[in-house]
Amino acid sequence: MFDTALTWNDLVFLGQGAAMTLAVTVVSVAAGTIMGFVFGVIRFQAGPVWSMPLMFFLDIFRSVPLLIQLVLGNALQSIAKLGWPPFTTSCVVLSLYTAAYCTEIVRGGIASVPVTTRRAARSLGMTWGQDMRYIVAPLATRVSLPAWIGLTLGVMKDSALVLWLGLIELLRASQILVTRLQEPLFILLICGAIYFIISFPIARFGGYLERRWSPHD
Amino acid sequence: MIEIENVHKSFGSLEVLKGINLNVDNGEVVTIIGGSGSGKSTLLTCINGLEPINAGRIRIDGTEVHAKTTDLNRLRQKVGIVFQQWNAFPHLTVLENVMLAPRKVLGLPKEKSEEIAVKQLTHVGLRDKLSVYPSRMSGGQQQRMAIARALAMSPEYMLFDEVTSALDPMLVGEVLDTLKMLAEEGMTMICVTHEMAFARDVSDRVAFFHQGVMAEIGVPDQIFGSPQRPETQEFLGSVR
Amino acid sequence: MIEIENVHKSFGSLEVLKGINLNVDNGEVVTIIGGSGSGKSTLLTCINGLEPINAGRIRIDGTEVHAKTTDLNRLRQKVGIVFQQWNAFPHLTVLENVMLAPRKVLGLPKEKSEEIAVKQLTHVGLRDKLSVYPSRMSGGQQQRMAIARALAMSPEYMLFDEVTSALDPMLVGEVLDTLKMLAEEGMTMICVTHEMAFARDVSDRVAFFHQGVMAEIGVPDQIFGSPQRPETQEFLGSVR
Amino acid sequence: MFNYTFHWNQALRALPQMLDGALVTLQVAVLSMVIGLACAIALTVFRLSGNRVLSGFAAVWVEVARNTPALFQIYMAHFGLGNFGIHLSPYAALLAGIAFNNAGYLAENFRGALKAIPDTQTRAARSLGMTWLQAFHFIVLPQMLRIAYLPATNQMVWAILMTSLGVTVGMNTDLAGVTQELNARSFRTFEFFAIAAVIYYVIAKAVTLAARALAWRMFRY
Amino acid sequence: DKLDDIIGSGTLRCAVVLDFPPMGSRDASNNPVGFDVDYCNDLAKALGVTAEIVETPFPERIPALMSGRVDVGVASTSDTLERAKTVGMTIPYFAFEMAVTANEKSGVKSFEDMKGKVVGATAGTYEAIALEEQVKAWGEGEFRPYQTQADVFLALSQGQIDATVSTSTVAQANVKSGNFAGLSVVGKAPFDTDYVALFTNREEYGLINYLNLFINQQVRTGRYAELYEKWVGGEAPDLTVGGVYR
Ligand SMILES: Nc1ncnc2c1ncn2[C@@H]1O[C@H](COP(=O)(O)OP(=O)(O)OP(=O)(O)O)[C@@H](O)[C@H]1O
Ligand SMILES: Nc1ncnc2c1ncn2[C@@H]1O[C@H](COP(=O)(O)OP(=O)(O)OP(=O)(O)O)[C@@H](O)[C@H]1O
Ligand SMILES: [Mg+2]
Ligand SMILES: [Mg+2]
Repeated sequence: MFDTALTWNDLVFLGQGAAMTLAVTVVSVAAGTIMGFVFGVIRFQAGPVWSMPLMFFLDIFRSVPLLIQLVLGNALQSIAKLGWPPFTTSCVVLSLYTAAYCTEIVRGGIASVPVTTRRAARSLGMTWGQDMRYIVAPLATRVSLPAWIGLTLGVMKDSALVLWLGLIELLRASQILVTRLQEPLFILLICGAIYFIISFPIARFGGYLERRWSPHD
Repeated sequence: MIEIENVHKSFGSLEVLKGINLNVDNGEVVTIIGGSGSGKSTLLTCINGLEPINAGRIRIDGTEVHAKTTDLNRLRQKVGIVFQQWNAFPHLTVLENVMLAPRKVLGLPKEKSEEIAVKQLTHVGLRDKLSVYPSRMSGGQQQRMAIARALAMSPEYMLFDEVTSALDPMLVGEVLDTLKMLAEEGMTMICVTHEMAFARDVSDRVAFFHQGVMAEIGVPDQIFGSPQRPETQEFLGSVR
Repeated sequence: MIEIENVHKSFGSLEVLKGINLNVDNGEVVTIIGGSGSGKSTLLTCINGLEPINAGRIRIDGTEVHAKTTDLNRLRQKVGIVFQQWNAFPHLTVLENVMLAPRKVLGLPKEKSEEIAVKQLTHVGLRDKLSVYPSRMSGGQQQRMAIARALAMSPEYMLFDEVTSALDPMLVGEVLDTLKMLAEEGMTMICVTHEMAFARDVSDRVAFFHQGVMAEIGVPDQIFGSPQRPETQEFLGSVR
Repeated sequence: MFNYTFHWNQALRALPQMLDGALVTLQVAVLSMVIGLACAIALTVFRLSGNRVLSGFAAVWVEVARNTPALFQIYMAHFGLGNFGIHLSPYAALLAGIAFNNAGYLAENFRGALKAIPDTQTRAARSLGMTWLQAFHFIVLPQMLRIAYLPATNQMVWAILMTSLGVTVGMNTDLAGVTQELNARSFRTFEFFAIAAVIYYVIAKAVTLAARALAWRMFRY
Repeated sequence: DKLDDIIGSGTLRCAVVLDFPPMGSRDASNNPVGFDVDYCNDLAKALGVTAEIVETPFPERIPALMSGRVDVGVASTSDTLERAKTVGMTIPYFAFEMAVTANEKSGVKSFEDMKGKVVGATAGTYEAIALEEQVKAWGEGEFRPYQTQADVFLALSQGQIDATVSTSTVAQANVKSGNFAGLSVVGKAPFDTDYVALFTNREEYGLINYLNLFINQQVRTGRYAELYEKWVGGEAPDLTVGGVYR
């Protein structure tokens, strides 16, 4: 059906693009989740008033287009002469972006653990850390995991924007091939299909977990 | 021995405990009754240091609970507490629920803590539920598990806060029986309850709380038979 | 008059009603008791046409409920029903809840329907709650509102499906009192209930359902005093 | 470490131009929400219709919208459709891309909201003699709107942020487009984008606050 | 200074735009090739170091320099006064004539025919700025900036825009490539010649001096003409402007 000049080589090139998309996503989500975890705990412990400055800072990442954040982040690192390659810059910006959303997910997860359950843990002589680790963490994870999966997929899709900084991720790789081969529809469809293949099963899995864990247990 | 001396406690501007005095001897069972919001639960959470107090003093075996130097986590191993509901750790099986604290807090090896857990679960009649998750059990079974979990730390004192009031009427009996058993074994206990029959049966002394004050305390026959204070009379009248 | 003739009803392969026969005269109060899953709720939803039936016939004042030509929306104005729970429309105030159907279904003007609504709400003792949202009321008040809402359509028949079983024990009384009041006023009613004392007090006849069959029907004294069928005896034994 | 001199003056002189861009941004976002809502309602009806073709169509739309990047969708709207000789202007392509995306997310949101309304509500309404339509109109819809409202306002904020992607298809009148053009001329990237970021932030916050105020007035229960 | 740093480090990192044939593009195995790529290699050879090609999209050229990710831009950058406020420009190393490329279906046969049509160019380039001004002056038609040169030609071949103004080299290269059916170069655009310069940090005079001399040497040795022949073909444009010192 498709008479195409697309070669095996080009498919490998697309594959490399997809690998870059995944690499950016994995690094950013990992770093963003760690930060989000720390911020979320701070946010929960400090209460709404004391965590205001933190919330304001994080809110910026949710209220400014990612594209603008990336360009600004890149300009900033260049002004500061940090000499980061685009990969680093992209990951730093995306991590903060992830952290901003993750913080709320973590806070919500912690808040979903009933106070009495935590009191029960503390009154058995557990320390705050033990309570957090053995009781709050597993319970909050169940509540938060579906939202976290959604966030991860969101970041994966949003990571397409790092092409702006010159990173050859999946969408950019497709554009390069479109430039050379002039088969925009066909190549873009492949590109979309790859995104879909990565995203859809995970999204479904998230939905499954949500249904499975929604009340408790 | 638990010594409570002139304890005051406020939440913001609301004074919830207005100078409570109470000594509980070893082996004694004291029940606390009283209207909603009278400060019963608050007192229990102050006793094991989950809440700070504003004035007064609580000592357990001579150790002051709210002193800066007190290792609260240590102290709490001595004082078990069971609440009204959401006691169970829902992500752990019954056995794991009971084993967790002995392992992590006391640092016992796995086999030893499993042994303790099985023993206590057998004690409260849950021998056949070891690998079940709490959500698969009735509320009464969950409460008995919570009691076993507290007992697994070999506490010297037990505090119970309306452990039956979130339960179906049909399940109340099994939990109260467990408490009775503990009382008969000589455990020192403070029980907050709305079950008057239970209070009458089991207690050495019954304390009536009213608006943050311990309005009256005495042996069950006196409190239920001839209450002195009008508030007590009114409360008992409304309950029956 | 409600005439139920040999009604069969299945959900998929599960036969839930296996040939039910029952006539309810005007002014009569029939209670239905029986174990869970015996088909009590299903029968009620068939009577007002919320569920289709597979065989048999249900007539209300001579109109066949499940005939193609029947205007069900019309018919339902005659037959009020109140369910176990989530009856209240949470986005409307109490007054709006009760006014909605008279306005939109009967097409009455605003003043007229408000008048009716206030009258019925006063009747069930909610005169002072007109502009409150249901979420601010107790379960018992919500159920009384649901009754008022059904009454506002001036139905000739009322069906009640375990209207108290989702309520706190303390709130059951107020709702049952409302039902009693209706019965005394001569409303024709079919009540599914687990409250045996109520069934005994209020009913003209009591029907016992067992696995999709009406196993026994009779006056309360007979059913409660000398049940004929072993299933009935067993059921009544387990309830008390 | 810094030997970059900021030229704020030059950037601030372009502020009126950027504010004009912000208006276009807001316009695209609002239009995309309106169109998205309309499509989402249609999709929801399709999904409930029980018709295989319609519900299949709706399912594909929703899944593609939710599982591919918005940038991809906008790029597709311009260059993908262009391949068929369907020519959308940058404005139209941007609008179509975001509306497509909005519709997918909103439809999913509506479905969740519908599921959250207990069946007994419809039953109670029907048993008062209401027709199916009346029950939906007076009972289900208002409750559904309340549940769907908060996620919908989030979607509105995302729509605003997504408009910035228009630059990839030749959009030069919205805030991001204007900013990028100014930047390309002068290479004063940081200054111009910083100002743009502030404007976006203000718009996003204003919309969120307005939505909250509206919710406060609308949902009293 | 930076010149020493480059020599010391042994690598010269050049910012090159790779969707701008024939100046920069990718071959069938997706490796960088083009005039700018060769030019960077020559410069590295002159410095006695190895060249590293850093692909930068148009908007990323300056941030890449500022952040020290690249040493020199060999990226067909027009030497506008506006930009010279931010970076240091050398003397011109290349000059573009502007050509009009049109989709045959549009009926555009000359620059004047573009009046009232939908036209486009690569955002922020010299020709884009001039063309946008022209569209405004005409008072009818529409101007669309795309972020890459490739997108411009894609849009043109799809008929989304009717015509574009681009550097003649790019126009020729794209039309010749055979990738785009129905496109032809229909004439010159009456814009000034677009001189493009190498650029580096504003304060690196030592390096800028070296680059100026290097450009001079490229012309003198005939390497400039050679590269022009290789990538574009024909007479290499004059890099000097009469009547003024530089
Ligand atoms: N964490 C808290 N913050 C603020 N006020 C509180 C807190 N905990 C309890 N209170 C208030 O303190 C008062 C006493 O509460 P407490 O729970 O001790 O009453 P109680 O006697 O246990 O009542 P009940 O029988 O309802 O459990 C109540 O007015 C309650 O609202
Ligand atoms: N919509 C439905 N689809 C399939 N099965 C149903 C449906 N509604 C009820 N059933 C089944 O029909 C049987 C009878 O249900 P019904 O609700 O009439 O029982 P009931 O006598 O009212 O019980 P309860 O006292 O628990 O309310 C049950 O087995 C139930 O699972
Ligand atoms: Mg209490
Ligand atoms: Mg039922």
